[in-house]
Formats: sequence, structure tokens, C-alpha cells
Amino acid sequence: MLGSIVNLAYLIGATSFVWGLRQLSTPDTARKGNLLAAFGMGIAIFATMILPMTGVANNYPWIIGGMLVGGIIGFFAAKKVQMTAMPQMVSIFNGLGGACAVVLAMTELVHYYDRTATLSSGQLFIVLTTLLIGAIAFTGSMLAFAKLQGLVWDSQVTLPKHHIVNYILLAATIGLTAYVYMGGVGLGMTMAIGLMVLSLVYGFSFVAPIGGADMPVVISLLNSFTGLSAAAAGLIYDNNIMVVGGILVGAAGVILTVLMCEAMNRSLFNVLIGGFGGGAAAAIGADGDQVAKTVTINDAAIQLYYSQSVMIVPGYGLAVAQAQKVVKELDDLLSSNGVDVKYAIHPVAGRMPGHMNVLLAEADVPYPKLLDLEDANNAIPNTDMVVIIGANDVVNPAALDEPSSPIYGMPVLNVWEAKHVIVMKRSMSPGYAGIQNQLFFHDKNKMLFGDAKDSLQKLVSEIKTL
Amino acid sequence: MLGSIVNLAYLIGATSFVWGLRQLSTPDTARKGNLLAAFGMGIAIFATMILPMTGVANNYPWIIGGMLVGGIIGFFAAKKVQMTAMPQMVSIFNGLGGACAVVLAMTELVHYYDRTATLSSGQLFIVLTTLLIGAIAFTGSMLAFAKLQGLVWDSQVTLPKHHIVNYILLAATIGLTAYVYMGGVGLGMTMAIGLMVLSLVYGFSFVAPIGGADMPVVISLLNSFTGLSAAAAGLIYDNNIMVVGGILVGAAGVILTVLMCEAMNRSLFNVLIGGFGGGAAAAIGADGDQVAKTVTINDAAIQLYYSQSVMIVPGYGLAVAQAQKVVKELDDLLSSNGVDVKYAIHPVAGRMPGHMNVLLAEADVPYPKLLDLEDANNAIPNTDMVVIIGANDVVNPAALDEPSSPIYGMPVLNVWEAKHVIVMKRSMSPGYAGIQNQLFFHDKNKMLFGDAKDSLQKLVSEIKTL
Amino acid sequence: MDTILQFFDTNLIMIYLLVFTIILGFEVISKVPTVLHTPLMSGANAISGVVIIGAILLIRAANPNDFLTLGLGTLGVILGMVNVVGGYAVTDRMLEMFKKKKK
Amino acid sequence: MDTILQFFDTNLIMIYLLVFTIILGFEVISKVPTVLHTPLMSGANAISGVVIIGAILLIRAANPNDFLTLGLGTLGVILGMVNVVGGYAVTDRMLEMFKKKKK
Amino acid sequence: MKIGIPKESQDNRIAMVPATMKKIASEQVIFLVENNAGVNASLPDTTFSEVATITDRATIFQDADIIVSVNPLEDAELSKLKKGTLLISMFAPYVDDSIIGKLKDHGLQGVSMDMIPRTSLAQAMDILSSMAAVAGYKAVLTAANHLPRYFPMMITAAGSIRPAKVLVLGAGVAGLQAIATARRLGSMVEAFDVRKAAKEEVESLGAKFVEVEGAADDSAAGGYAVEQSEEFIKRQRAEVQNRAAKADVIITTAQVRGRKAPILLPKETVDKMKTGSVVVDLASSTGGNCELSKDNEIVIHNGVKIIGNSALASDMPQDASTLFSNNILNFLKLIIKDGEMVLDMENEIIKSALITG
Amino acid sequence: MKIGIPKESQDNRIAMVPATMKKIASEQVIFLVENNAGVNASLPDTTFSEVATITDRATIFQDADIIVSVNPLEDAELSKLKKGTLLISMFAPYVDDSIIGKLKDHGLQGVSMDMIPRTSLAQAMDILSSMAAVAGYKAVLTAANHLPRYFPMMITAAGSIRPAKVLVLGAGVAGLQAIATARRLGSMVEAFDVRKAAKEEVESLGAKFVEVEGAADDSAAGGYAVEQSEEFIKRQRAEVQNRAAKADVIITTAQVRGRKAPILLPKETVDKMKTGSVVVDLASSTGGNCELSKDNEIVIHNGVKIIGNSALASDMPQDASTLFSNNILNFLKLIIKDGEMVLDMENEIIKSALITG
Ligand SMILES: NC(=O)c1ccc[n+]([C@@H]2O[C@H](COP(=O)([O-])OP(=O)(O)OC[C@H]3O[C@@H](n4cnc5c(N)ncnc54)[C@H](OP(=O)(O)O)[C@@H]3O)[C@@H](O)[C@H]2O)c1
Ligand SMILES: NC(=O)c1ccc[n+]([C@@H]2O[C@H](COP(=O)([O-])OP(=O)(O)OC[C@H]3O[C@@H](n4cnc5c(N)ncnc54)[C@H](OP(=O)(O)O)[C@@H]3O)[C@@H](O)[C@H]2O)c1
Ligand SMILES: NC(=O)c1ccc[n+]([C@@H]2O[C@H](COP(=O)([O-])OP(=O)(O)OC[C@H]3O[C@@H](n4cnc5c(N)ncnc54)[C@H](O)[C@@H]3O)[C@@H](O)[C@H]2O)c1
Ligand SMILES: NC(=O)c1ccc[n+]([C@@H]2O[C@H](COP(=O)([O-])OP(=O)(O)OC[C@H]3O[C@@H](n4cnc5c(N)ncnc54)[C@H](O)[C@@H]3O)[C@@H](O)[C@H]2O)c1
Repeated sequence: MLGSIVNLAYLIGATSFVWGLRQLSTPDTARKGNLLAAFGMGIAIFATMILPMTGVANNYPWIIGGMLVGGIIGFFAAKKVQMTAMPQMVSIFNGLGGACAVVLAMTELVHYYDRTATLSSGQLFIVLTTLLIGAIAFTGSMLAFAKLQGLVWDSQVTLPKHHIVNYILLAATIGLTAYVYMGGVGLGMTMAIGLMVLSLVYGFSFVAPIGGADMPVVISLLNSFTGLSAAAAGLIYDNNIMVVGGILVGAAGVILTVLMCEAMNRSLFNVLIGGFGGGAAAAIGADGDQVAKTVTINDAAIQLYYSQSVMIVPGYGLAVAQAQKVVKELDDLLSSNGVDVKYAIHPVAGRMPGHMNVLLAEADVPYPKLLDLEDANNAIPNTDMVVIIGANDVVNPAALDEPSSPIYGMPVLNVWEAKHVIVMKRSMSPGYAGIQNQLFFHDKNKMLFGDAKDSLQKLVSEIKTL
Repeated sequence: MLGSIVNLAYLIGATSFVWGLRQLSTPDTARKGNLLAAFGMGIAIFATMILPMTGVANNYPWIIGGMLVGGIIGFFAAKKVQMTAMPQMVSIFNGLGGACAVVLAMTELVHYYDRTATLSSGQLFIVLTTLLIGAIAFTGSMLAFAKLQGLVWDSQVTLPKHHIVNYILLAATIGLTAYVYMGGVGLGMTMAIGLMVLSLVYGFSFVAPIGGADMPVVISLLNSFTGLSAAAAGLIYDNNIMVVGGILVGAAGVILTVLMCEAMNRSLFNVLIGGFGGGAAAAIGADGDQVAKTVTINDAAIQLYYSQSVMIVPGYGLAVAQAQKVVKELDDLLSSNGVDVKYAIHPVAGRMPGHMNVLLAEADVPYPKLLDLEDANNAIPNTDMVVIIGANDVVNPAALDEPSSPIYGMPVLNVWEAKHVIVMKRSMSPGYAGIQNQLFFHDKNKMLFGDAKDSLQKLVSEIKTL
Repeated sequence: MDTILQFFDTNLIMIYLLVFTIILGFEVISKVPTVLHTPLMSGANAISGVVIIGAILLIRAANPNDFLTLGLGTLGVILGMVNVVGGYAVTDRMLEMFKKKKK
Repeated sequence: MDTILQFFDTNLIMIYLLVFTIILGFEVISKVPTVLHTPLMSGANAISGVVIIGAILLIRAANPNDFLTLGLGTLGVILGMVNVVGGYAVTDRMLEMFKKKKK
Repeated sequence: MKIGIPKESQDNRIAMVPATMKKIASEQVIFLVENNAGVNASLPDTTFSEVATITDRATIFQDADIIVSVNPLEDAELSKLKKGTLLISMFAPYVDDSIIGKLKDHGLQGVSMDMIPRTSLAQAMDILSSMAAVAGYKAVLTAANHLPRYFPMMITAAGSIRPAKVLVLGAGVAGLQAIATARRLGSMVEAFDVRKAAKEEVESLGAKFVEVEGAADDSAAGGYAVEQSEEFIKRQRAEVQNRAAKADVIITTAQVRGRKAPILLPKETVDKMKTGSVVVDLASSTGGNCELSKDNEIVIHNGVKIIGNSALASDMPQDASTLFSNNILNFLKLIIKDGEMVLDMENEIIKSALITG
Repeated sequence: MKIGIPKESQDNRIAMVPATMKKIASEQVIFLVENNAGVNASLPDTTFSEVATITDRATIFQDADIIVSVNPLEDAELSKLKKGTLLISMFAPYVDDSIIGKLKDHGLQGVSMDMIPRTSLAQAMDILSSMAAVAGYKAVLTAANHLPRYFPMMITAAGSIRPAKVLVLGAGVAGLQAIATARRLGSMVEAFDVRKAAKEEVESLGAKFVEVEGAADDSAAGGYAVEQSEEFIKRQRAEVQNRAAKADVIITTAQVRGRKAPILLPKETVDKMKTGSVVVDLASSTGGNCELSKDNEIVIHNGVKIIGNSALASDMPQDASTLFSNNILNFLKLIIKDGEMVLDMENEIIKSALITG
């Protein structure tokens, strides 16, 4: 009877995982999905506590103690972490999951080698797999965390010809695993510990050459590993929900990793071969030793969608791209979602007096939305996002702080006083006045390269999916 | 060994079903998906032929003979059927699947009652379930076919208070099932046949009151039933792929049914309660005994997308809805897909001379796309689709053929000479001249009710998904 | 009640499988564009022709002299086969329409 | 080879389940908007904390005097619990951002 | 049959243009065009040579069976015509019906194009519509040319210019065309009319209809409806005066057939307008919608220019003539069968237009 | 310090408007405005009363330290000024530099606003830009008013009117503004300019740039480039003449500083144009882009109206004055520090503008 209830609870738990993940993949239901998955986990843990086991000591205090400690640590870590440090946190959590699998596997091996328990050859295989995958997930995640947190420089953890080193390490690890598997119970604990160490080293070395910008992809992949190790551990304990949950996460993790690569326009292979990762993305915006950060359409869409106020700064590039109607579409879309959208019209934007007025009137932007220089500069400090569409000279801070600049003294839009700035243009090339723009390298600024109409159209589609 | 191969084949077959269905749900891959599912079915059938069974006669000639006959019938039926008669065909096929389940269940019962085989109570339950569901799917589908084919009038198959009759029938069927189940082997074949007949009658009666326009929804639901009956039959034979395939189709069918209802803006309940179905949809466009056909956004989108040439006829309604920019979007979308889009501007469309010109110029429609009355009337006979957006008097055939009409003699756009016509307006109400428009009841014409801007926006979104 | 529980416990994995299959069925369909409703219905219908396997098994296990069973079984095979072959073929024809364009 | 075949045949339904679970995993994720990549990763990570169940089972079955096992098991519980609780909590925080609007 | 086209004395238009004549000219239907009749509409005599005989006014008066003109001939000239001649012109008998008597006295027949019913069917001959459309378009151009300010908004290095506010009173054909044109030029346009359908029509051009807040009031049922609605109309009138005082350009087109045009802009409102603002009054020939306007004159009051002009179509003579000519053609097609004139009094249109019938 | 604003003799504009004066007027900076100086720009004397002293011309000449005017004062008046007075105006020394000597002879200083460099920085004082923009806008309105045809397309019951074709030659500030305005009015616009950037600029306003097919030719590398490009330019010129012959309206704005304006419309081209078409030549003051145009005159050639007017901004005096005034204000801010005039010759702008420096 109790057994059936536990079975049912597990079934419910597993279904909650599936349905929770499903809901997690739609913005509207994501939060509910997370709660559902958490509920499934709660049920599964509770069921495991009451699962009928004959002739065991239960040792509940140990369990409950451990749960309290872990729960509190996890809870506060999650609450305290900065919004911007989320990916790191996920990476740590993931590593701990991997570590848990390692601990389980090692415990089994301890019992196996001191002959207090036996393992069939199939079971031994599973235990070793758990160990191997869990260990890689553990150290890999920890290094990923360290990189994201800025605790290490990429270069400091890379050896020359690192990916060859990695291949060798991987071969060694797999070889040792096979050896331990074949060796049987006579081999002793030392070998097992050796295997663990080697796996841990490989996990570290695997992540080492991959660039900081690619860390999210790596974390997702390692997350998939943790899932697989949990599934393997589930096979050890013949526990359905561990198997199902682990496999589910394993599969989802793989797909998610691929999707994340796609979103970055890279292949998984390209990311994993390492070394190029961090470099490639940043190179576009480089100028001497200054680097302009770029933003993906996706991130730009989110930032816009969740802003309170957006200021659009049109420039000559808007006219060249003939993007005025798409701008209006973006405006309508954001406005209908409660974002306050205004336009900052610099007096000399474009190539003739009133150029921007002509374009925006054509797109039917209501006059009251257009602010002139003075009003715009007053409004900018309270603006969440400034979106600069093909403007350049009119937002160049050199006009204020670079006496040698030919435009020094010209009033410009002080866009950098807003919380965030996005510049849409096709390249880093200068505008009419032919001078470089320091704004592009400003802390608050991100570049969105491409033809303005194109970028805007993509933004609109992206926001529609939110 | 062979057993394992069969098992593997089944696994592959089942996976093909899942993946095939998945691919079927994206236009790009739909065809591949269908082939994949067919491949899965082929593998499954082949595996069933070689499945190791001890001490059986196999009777291959019977099987192969049956397969040849069925296959040839199915193939030629599918090839010969008119494009427009597809839903009917699907309905027949589905009915036959249900019939097959009925045959299987009846055979089991024959053996059960003549005591050449025994059934555990669980098995009996399953067999009866197969019979019941299969029978409903069978007659229901057949009636759905007949309705779609126009072989019966809705009214001819409805009794007064039909849904109450249905409830009673359903109760009787379930009651009899329970009785047969309880009765055990002593009850004899007659009762089983009675149950079959009752189930068949219920299937018929269940579909009877539902309107012709709702038949696709009903077919989808009955398809789900067939799937479930296949799954139940799979349990009889303890055959994995039948169970998995059947359940999959059962689940997919339910969701698809719900989606189809949603696309029609109706609830499943509303459809099934019957009687209102056909009526409600048609009532909108009714005028005395004439009925204007309506078109769904979806169908309109497909028709437009797959046209060679489209003529847009704007009228005052376009101006009222201020839909000019969305029209341009539709135009751009279609043009970029190789559709030749033109505009037919009637000289008195709108409420002032040049009204349409002002609007379309605002939306930047190039002048060469605008045809005046004469050019448009020359072009219309070679046009696949005419889309009339909030125009009325200017496309009223009464001007040509109804001497009593106040607009008799006025030149109008002879839109009915095109292959298909869609009229977008909010209701059946007349235009400026205050006279009814026979075009709305024309054979070639379908109405798309709603605010023009709204309808156009939906059309655009829909076409983007194609 | 007890039999049900027992049934549940012994067929646990099968039940997992059923539940997951149902979810898969939902999931796979849940985002289908309306255009594909009819072909999808048709394709799913073809899959439901899997019931033919039951008829094949029935015939294979039948006594060669039991003409009733053989006859019914063959009827089942015919019906099922029409469903399967016709279903796939008709779906394919419907989907042919879609291949025309696609940049 | 034979053992594998045998394993395959006896665990057939389990294998179905695994395959279907994998497909489900793919399917459920395949259409996620890029916005949700990070929260989804985080949520999936929390689920992978299900490994804690192994640690619980380990402790429950352990000899009360086998402190090595108990210790390791408890370590496992702690690690797993951090993953589970932290994972869900952090996901929830990320998703809080999204609730703001939505007509 | 001979159709004569005399030169207009006060107007740049010509009643028929060569392109249109070509469509009906035949051996039976011959056009006589006065020397230089089209020159002001940029249609020199050479352009007529293929379809018409160029001749002098006297010849036309003697020979023509039908005489088409934009404006009626001088009374004095009526006596020079053959008996039975059909005159087609805009006689505006609803303003002054003495013309009917005069025509009859001289044994002439008269078709007044402005009497054609305003139905969908007759729109192809509706000269009031086609001319009003030209007038509406021209009214805005005239205003823009007289306004010392920009129409569109301009944010420039030399300062920001707010867009001009244009108020259109009377949203008939001319008013709607004015709205469309003013919107095109980038100004902010508001409009007002008493017709019920006007609000929708104005909004169908993307402009704002002048409405008083609380218009929803009249959804209240029962006996109050009428009274409330009067109160509402009153408030609306007040609102119109308010908007007028703030407008840069006002274009008035409100006419009531056969009556003096309603005064929509009293002197007090003009007093409140900004210097340099412009009023174009298309109703000036029937008294004007602005109290101060004078027909065919520009009055400057307090720095506000009030342009009274009911014949703006004459300022765009070529296209106006083409449109006019097409209208005439469509009417001629109705009354000329096989080269013979047949005035079928059963026909609603002919019956209404033939003022001497 | 006193700044004097005399009334313009030939121009409706006024060099400074009250709204702008307010921004710089103080106890040290006092404005003297001549009686009725603003009246033609719809700025009666009353509007100045708060910020300036209204006085007569002679007083201004005697008292003012700076005199700002749109057009230069008559030579005869220079002697009436105090020595050291700074004159700010548009002297156009690149056309006739004798003015420099005259100013120096009378001990006067002269700032010519049209000498301010055309850089991004100086755009706030760039009077050429702001006035050219007004002129471009006005040029289209003028053309539309003179054209006997519609600008936009009209498909009506009285016939279909094709949209007018507008050709803009010279796509500088005025040309671009003309393009924008003509497009707004619904005409089909083409434009041409010799500057490389012009194509993109024209297209950025949605108009067509006149190009000969086969422009891709010059992607061919090597020594041929130049020769080919000349051949190409020739064909392009020919194409421009072609388009011109078909245009309803041509607006020419091409100027080359300090030189006679290039002839872009020879007589032969005008000969081929349709009767009733209109040419507006903004370059007429420097000889005109059209061979036939005369400055400040309307020439009618073969039914084509050629309107030579380089001072169209004066026809929209209020906004033109406002913009002019803002430009002046921005310049004054540069030279007036704490109520004192400081002419910092290190400053690029002042150095270029101070023609007597
Ligand atoms: N307003 C006037 O009257 C007038 C007249 C003449 C000159 N100017 C001068 O023009 C300048 C105006 O400033 P501004 O900020 O408007 O323009 P800007 O400084 O010229 O910058 C325009 C930017 O737009 C980008 N761009 C061009 N085409 C694009 C496309 N299709 N998609 C996306 N980006 C595109 C270009 O960068 P990429 O090439 O990297 O895309 C360029 O940096 C000032 O210097 C002003 O003085 C003004
Ligand atoms: N061009 C002129 O100068 C002029 C001037 C005055 C009068 N007219 C007359 O106006 C008529 C013009 O013909 P027409 O075909 O353009 O117009 P119409 O005959 O008046 O028909 C317009 C149709 O648009 C529909 N509609 C209105 N708002 C809509 C919306 N938001 N969305 C979708 N549909 C909407 C209306 O039907 P629902 O209410 O069912 O939606 C109506 O039947 C002619 O009779 C003409 O003589 C013309
Ligand atoms: N049947 C057709 O196809 C057709 C063609 C053209 C016009 N029409 C109709 O004819 C009618 C008149 O058109 P029109 O342009 O010749 O009208 P009009 O020149 O006689 O009057 C112009 C406008 O002024 C309005 N007006 C009158 N008194 C007013 C007041 N006190 N305050 C405000 N506005 C006032 C009128 O309502 C009208 O809209 C309109 O309803 C129009 O739709 C019909
Ligand atoms: N820095 C700034 O912010 C700023 C401000 C205003 C203008 N400008 C620049 O100044 C330049 C001149 O502007 P403008 O309007 O005063 O010019 P302009 O009035 O001197 O000349 C008008 C146009 O005519 C063109 N042109 C000359 N000869 C021609 C010929 N033979 N055929 C065709 N076209 C010919 C010129 O290229 C110019 O575009 C432009 O490049 C403009 O972008 C810069």
C-alpha cells in the first residue's frame, strides 16, 4: 500500500518535472513551471523518506540535518546573489549536483572494494559512469563559475596546444575507467581514487580553454552531464524518478546547449574546441585596445520590453535604411506593453533641417512624442533605455569633453546619462563629421550591428515572442 | 535473437511515429514526417509478420491477401479523391480503422463465448472497451463522411431534443457494457452483438446533430477514439507498438481537436452539444434563405499565399479601419513570395474623390500597382483572388443586372469574374447607397467578418507562419 | 482496490510510458499552425491504423480451419490496411500543396 | 552480445520509457524563446538535483555505525539540497523579472 | 449635331478638353471651340485641332445645338443663340431661379450640372464633387502659400518649429480633400461638420474630429436625449470657436444648398486668432462661413488673412477642366444617342438637371 | 551694448524676433528695433515692447554697437553709422568682395553670416542652411500653386489623374527639403546632384536618384575608371535632360559658391516640356540653373512658367525670421561675453565670418 503510494508519488513527481520544464519554456508560464518542478521534487523527496525499506536503520536525523544545512545554504545563496551573477550561481549549484553524484559513486566503490557490498558487472559499469560524468560536471562547473566571476583569466588556465592535451586526458580517463572496470574487486580503492582525480582534472581541463563569453553554453552542457549522472545514479538505486528526471534533464540540456549556440550563431563544436570562444565575439567592435560590447537581438528585445521608458534617437542611418515605419511598429509594440516611448530629435540629425521630422511624420509618429534637444536631454537621465538608430555625431560625447574635436562645443544628446544605451549601425565607421565616437566604448553602451531596418525588424519579431 | 530484432523494430517504429507526428506539425518538415511515420508503420507491420510465435499456423496467405486488397483500395482511393474531398476521405479511413478494432474485439468475444479462449476480467474489460470505442469511431466517421459529402442534410438525421436522446443512448451503452462485463462468459454472443449494435447506433447518433461545418473537429475527435481503440487492442495482444501508437494518436487527437475548436473560436463543448454547430457559423451571413459562406483566417491565408495573382479592392471600410499600412504589409509579404499584387481603385470608392489614393500613398504603395476601373476590370478575369477590403457599392453586381437598383448603370468592378473572392467587412450591412449586395452570396465569394485592420493583421500573422 | 494497486505496481514502468506518451502526444501537437490541422489529422489517422497489427497477430495465431477467425481477421487486415495506406497517401497528397514555394 | 540482447528484451519497456523521455526532453525545450535560456537552464539544473534521492536512500540503508557512509551520504544530501533549493530559488528570482507585465 | 465651347470670360477653365471630346466626336457630333478658349488651362488651340473646329464666338452661337460652358453665358448673349439650343452649364438655380425664366424667354433649354442628384450612380457627372475636390486641395495650397509659417514640424539647428494647426469646417467633398492635403503637408488637422457621418469620414482620413468630451452622454436613454443633445451641440459649437482661435489655418467649406452659408467664424473668433494666420473661405460666394470674408477678395483683419474664394478650381485650370470635361462627357453620353439628342424625361438624372424641362 | 535691428527694405523678414531677443537681452545688452520692422513677418511692434526699444532708423544707426540685418544696408547708409560698429548680415563677399573695402573705408566691422563654415559644430548659426530649407519647402508650394494640375494621383469618377512628376536638380539643403515636400504632396520625385553622397541622401528621403542604367560599369578596375566615368556622367546628363522634358515641375537649386550657377536646363530642354509645366529656379540670383530664368521674375516660355526666385524664404517671413534670428542668437552668444563684445580670432567660426578681420 505505502509502496504504491510512493510509486504514485514518484509518477506524479516525474510528470511534474516534465510538465514543469514544458511550462518553463514559455514566458507566460515559466514561473508556474518552476514551482511545479519544485513541487515534484518535494513530493519525490518526501516519498523517498517514507519509501518502505525492510530492515534498514533509516538514520533520519542525518538526512534531515543534511537537508536543513543544504537547504539553508542554497536558499540564502539564491536570495543574496546579484541579478547579474545568476549564471555563476547556477554553475555552482550544478557543480554541487555533480559532486553529490561523485560522493554516491565513491561510497558505492568504498563498499565494493572493502567487500561489504557486491556489484554486478552492470552495476559496476553504472557506478563508474556516474563517477566519471559527475566529476566532470563538478570541476567543469566550478571553473565556469570562477571564470564568470572574473576570478581567473582565460589565459591563466590554458596550456599550449590545450585541446590536444584535452584529447589525451580524455583518452587517459576513459582508459583508466575501462581498466578499473576490468580489474574487478581486487584492484582496490586507490585506483578508484585515481580515477576520480583524473576525472576531476579532465572536467577542469575541458572547460579551461573555452572563452568567458561562452560560459553559459558550457554550463548548460555540464548541466546535461549532471542530469545524466543523476540518471546513472538512479540506475544504481533502481529508482525511477532519478532515472526519468536525470534523463529528462540530460536531453533537455543537450538541446538547450545547441539552441544557445544557435542563438550565438556558433556551432557547439566551435564553442567546445575552445580558445576561440571569447575572442571571436568581441573582435567585431575592437579599436586598438578598446572593445565595444555587442548585444544580441534577444537581449535587446528583453531589455526594451522590460523597460519603463525608452528614448529613440533617430539619425541619418534611419533615413538611409528607410526604417521609419518599422520604428513606428516597435514604438506601437512597446507602447501597447506599457513602455513609455519618446523620440529625441537632435536639430542636426540627418542631412537636412527637419529630416527626422519628415520621416517620422511619414510613419505617423504623433508630434507630442518628439522631443527636441533640450527636452530630450532633460528626460534622458530618467530613461531606462536609449536606442540610437543610425545616429552618430549627434550623440558623440567628444562634443562635450574633447576640446580638440571638430565638434567640440556643439550641443549633443547626452544619451550616456540614461541607464542603458543601444546603438544600431552597420559598422564602427564614423558619421558625417568623420570622427570616432567614444560612446560606442562607453560602459553603458552596447552595439547592435546591422542595417537599421533589418535589426529593427528582428527586434520587433523577437519582442512579439516575449 | 529474432525476438530482440522485432522488439528493436517496434521501438524504432514507435519512435518514428512520435518523430513523424512532430515533424508533421511544422510545414517545412510535414511531408518528411508523414513519410517517417509511414516508414515506422512499414517496419512495425513487417516485424509483426516475422515476430516469433510458437506453434501457430501463421496463415500468411490470408494476411498478405488482405493486405494487398486493403492496400490497393486505400492507395487508389487516396489518389483519386478530389482535393476538396480530402476531409471526407480521412473520415472514411478513420472509420475503417475503428471497424478493424470492432472486428478484432468481436473475434475475441466469439472465442470467449464459445469458450475456445478465456479472458481474464481485465482482458474482458479491455476487449469491451475496444469494441465500444471502435464502434463509435466507425459509425461516427461514416456519418461525418456522409455529411461532408453532402449525402445527408443536417436536419434529416436529427431527432427532436436530440442531445437528450444522446445522453440516454450513452447511458444505455455504458450500462449494457457493464452488464456484459459483469455477466461473464455465460451471457452468450447475442448480448455482445447487442452491445456492438448499440455502440454503433450511439456513434451515429453522437455525430448526427453536429453541423456540417464542424465535421473536421468531429473527425479529429473520432480519430482520437480510433487511436484509443487501437491502444486498447494493443493491450489485448500485449503489443507495445499498438499501445504506444494508439495512445500517441489518442492524445494528439484530443489536443488537435481542442486546437481546431480554438481556431474556430468555439469550445469543444459548444461543438459537441451539437445542433448549434452548423447553424451558428452560417447564421452570421444569412439573409432570408440565402447564406453567405464565411472563410477562416487560416484558409484565407493559404489561398492568398498560394495564389499567382491577387487583386486588392479597397473601399470606404479600409479608410474607416485605417488599415492602409497593414494592407501594404500584406502586399509586401505576398509580393516577396512571388504573388503578383495589384490594387483595383474604383473611382467612387471611399467618401471623397481620390480617397483611396490618399490612403495608399500614405502607406507608400507604388503608383504603378494602382489600376483604375477599366484596367482592373480587364485584369480581373485572370486574377486568382480578389480581396475586397471594406468596399461594397463599388463591387455590387446589381449595377449591371438589376434595373430596379438605384445604382443600375453605374460601372462597378466585376470582381466575380476572378477565380475567388473574399470580402472583408464587419457585418452584412449595406454601404453608402444602402442596398444589399448579391456578391456576398455569390458562389465564388467568401466573407471574412471583422474590422478590416484586425482581419488583415491576423492574415499577415497567419501568412508569416506558412 | 487491491488488484488495482497491484496492477499499478507491477505495470509501473508501462504506466510511466503511457503517461509520457500522452504528454508527448500533447506536446508534439501543441504548436501546430492552423494550416496543418487537416494534414496532421490525416497523418495521425494513418498512425491509428496500427490496429492492423492486431489483425495480423489474430490471423497468425488462428487455427487454419477456423474460417470465422480467419475471415474476420482478414476483414480486419483489409480495413486496417485501407486506413494505413490510404491515410499516408492522402496525407502526402495534401502536403504536396505545401512544397510549391518556401524561399 | 547476448547479455545486451537479453538486457534489451527484459528492460524493453524501460528502454521505451528512456527513449520517450529523451524525446520529451528535446521536444519540451525545442521552441523556447532565447529570453528563457538562462532561467530554463537554471530550472533544469534544479531538477538534476534529483540525485539527492540517491543520497537519502544511501543513508537510510546505511549501518548506523558506518560513519563513513553516513558522512558521505550526508555530504551528498547537503550538496544535493543546495542544488535543489538554490536552483529553484534562483530560477524563481530570475523569472520574477518576467511577471511584471503581460497584458 | 454641333457642340459649342465658348471661351470663359472670368475663368481659366474650359468646359471640354480635347482628350474627352475625342471619345464622343464623330461625323454626327462636331465640336466648335472658340479661339484661345483653352489657353488659360494650358490647352492652346493646336491641341484641339484634331477633334474640333476652332472658330469665333459668334459662329458658335449661331451654329451650335448644344453649348457647354463652365459658367453661364452673360444674359445679354442669350439672345444671340438659336432657338432650341441646349445650354449646359452651372446655373445654380437654387441660388437664383430667375435664370429659368430667362432661358425659357429666349426659347432655350438649360441643363444645370449642379442639379444632378448626388447619388452613387450619378457621381460620374457630379461636377460639384469634382470641382469641390480641386477646391479643397487648392485651398490648402493657397493657405500654405499665404501662411508666414511652416506647415510641418521642424526640429532644426535654428530652432524647433511646431506644426501648423489646420481646422477644417465643413467636411463635405472639399473639406475632406482639404483635410487629406493638409495632413499630407504635415500639419495637425482637426475638422468639424454637422452631418452625422462626418465624424467617421474625417477619421477615415486620419484627422481628428472636433468633439466635446462627454459625447458619451447621449447614450443616456429616454426623453432627455434631445435636450441633452442640444446642450451638447452648443458646447461643441463653443469648442469649435475655441479651436478656431488657436488655429493657424482655417478652411471653411460649409454650405447649405439654396441658402446663405452658415456663419461659423464670427468676428470675435477672428479677433482671437494669431497674427499671420489664414482663413480660406470656400463658401464666400454664398455669403461666406466667416463673418468677415468677402467673395474674391483677401481681407486682412488684425493681421489675419481672410481669403474668400469659391472658385479655387479655376486656379488649377488644366486638371479642373479635364475633370469638368469628363463629367460633361458622361452627361452627353446620356443624352446623345446615335448622334441625336434625346432628353429622356423618365431618367432621374436628366429630369433633375434639365431646369427648363 | 546696443544691438540695432533696422527694417528691411526689400524683404518681409526681420533679422531678430522677440522670442530670441529675450534669451540674450539684459541690462548690458539692449535691443533697438525700427518702427514696423517686423510687421511684414506678422510681428507688429507691440510684440517687441517687452524686450526692445522701438525707435526710428536714424537713432539705431547712431546708437547701436551692433547692427543685425537680413540683407546688407544700402551703401549710402554706411556713412551714417558710428565708427567701430559691427554689422552682421549676409554680405555674400564670395559674389562681390568690394563690400569688404567699403566697410573698412567707413571704419566698420562686418560679419557675414554666409561665411560661417558648414561644419556640424557651426550648424546652429548656419543661415544658409536654415534659409535654404525654407526656400526648398516654399519652392514646392509655389510650384504646386502655379501648376495647373494636381500633384497627387487621383482616381475619381471624373477621370483618373496621374501624379505629377517633380524633378529636383541639386540636392543640397534646399533640394532635399523640396524633395521631402514634393513627396509629401503625393508627386513622383526624382532628383539629381553631382555630389557623391547625394544619391544616398536623396534615397534617404524615399525619392529616386536619376541614374543611368549600367552605373555598375565603374566597378571595372584600372585605368579605364576615369574615362568610363566621364562617359557615364555624360550619359547621366543626357538622362537628366530626358527626365526634365517629361517633368511637370522642376526645381533647381544647384549652386557653386562664388561662381555663376551651372546651367542645368538649357533652352532646348524647356522647349520640350509640356505646356503648363513649372520651373522654380532657386539659383536665379547667381544666374540661374535654367538658361531662360530671370531673377525675381516669372518668365513664360512656350507655356512653361519659369519662376526665378532666390529669396523664397522672404515669402514665409515669420518662421524664416525666427530661424534667422536663432542663427544670429547663436552667433551673438559666441561674441558677447558678459555684455561685452569679444571677437576671438582664434575661433574658427569668428575668423571665417569676420570679413573685415
Ligand atoms: N541636419 C542637417 O541639416 C545636416 C545637413 C548636412 C550635414 N549634417 C550633419 O550630419 C550629421 C548628422 O548626424 P547623425 O547622427 O544623424 O548622422 P551621422 O553622424 O552621419 O551618422 C549616421 C550613422 O548612421 C549609420 N548608418 C548609415 N546607414 C545605416 C543603415 N542603413 N543602418 C544602420 N545604420 C546606418 C552610419 O554608420 P554605419 O556606416 O556604421 O552604419 C553612421 O555612423 C551631423 O554631423 C550634421 O552636422 C546635418
Ligand atoms: N468617392 C466619393 O467621392 C464619394 C463621396 C460620397 C459618397 N460616395 C459613395 O460611397 C460609396 C463608396 O463605395 P465603397 O465600396 O467604397 O463603400 P461603401 O459602399 O460605403 O461600403 C463600405 C463598406 O465598408 C465596411 N466597413 C466600414 N467600416 C469597416 C471596418 N472598420 N472594417 C471593415 N469593413 C468596414 C462597411 O460594411 P460593415 O459595416 O459591414 O463593416 C461597408 O459596407 C459609393 O456608393 C459612392 O457613391 C463616394
Ligand atoms: N453620392 C455620391 O456619390 C456623393 C458624391 C459627392 C458628395 N456626396 C454627398 O453630398 C453631401 C454634400 O457634399 P458637398 O461637399 O457637396 O457639401 P456642401 O458643399 O454642400 O457642404 C459642405 C459641408 O458643409 C457641411 N455643413 C453645412 N452646414 C454646416 C454647419 N453649420 N456647420 C458645419 N458644417 C456644415 C455639410 O454637412 C457638408 O458636409 C455629402 O454628404 C457627400 O457625402 C455624395
Ligand atoms: N555641416 C553641416 O552640418 C552642414 C549643414 C548644411 C549643409 N551642409 C553641406 O553643405 C553642402 C552644400 O549644401 P547647400 O545646400 O548649401 O549647397 P548649395 O546651395 O551650394 O548647392 C546646392 C546643391 O547643388 C549641387 N550642385 C552644384 N553643381 C551642380 C551641378 N552642376 N549639377 C547638379 N548639382 C549641382 C551641389 O552639390 C549642392 O548639393 C552639402 O554637402 C551639405 O551637406 C553641411
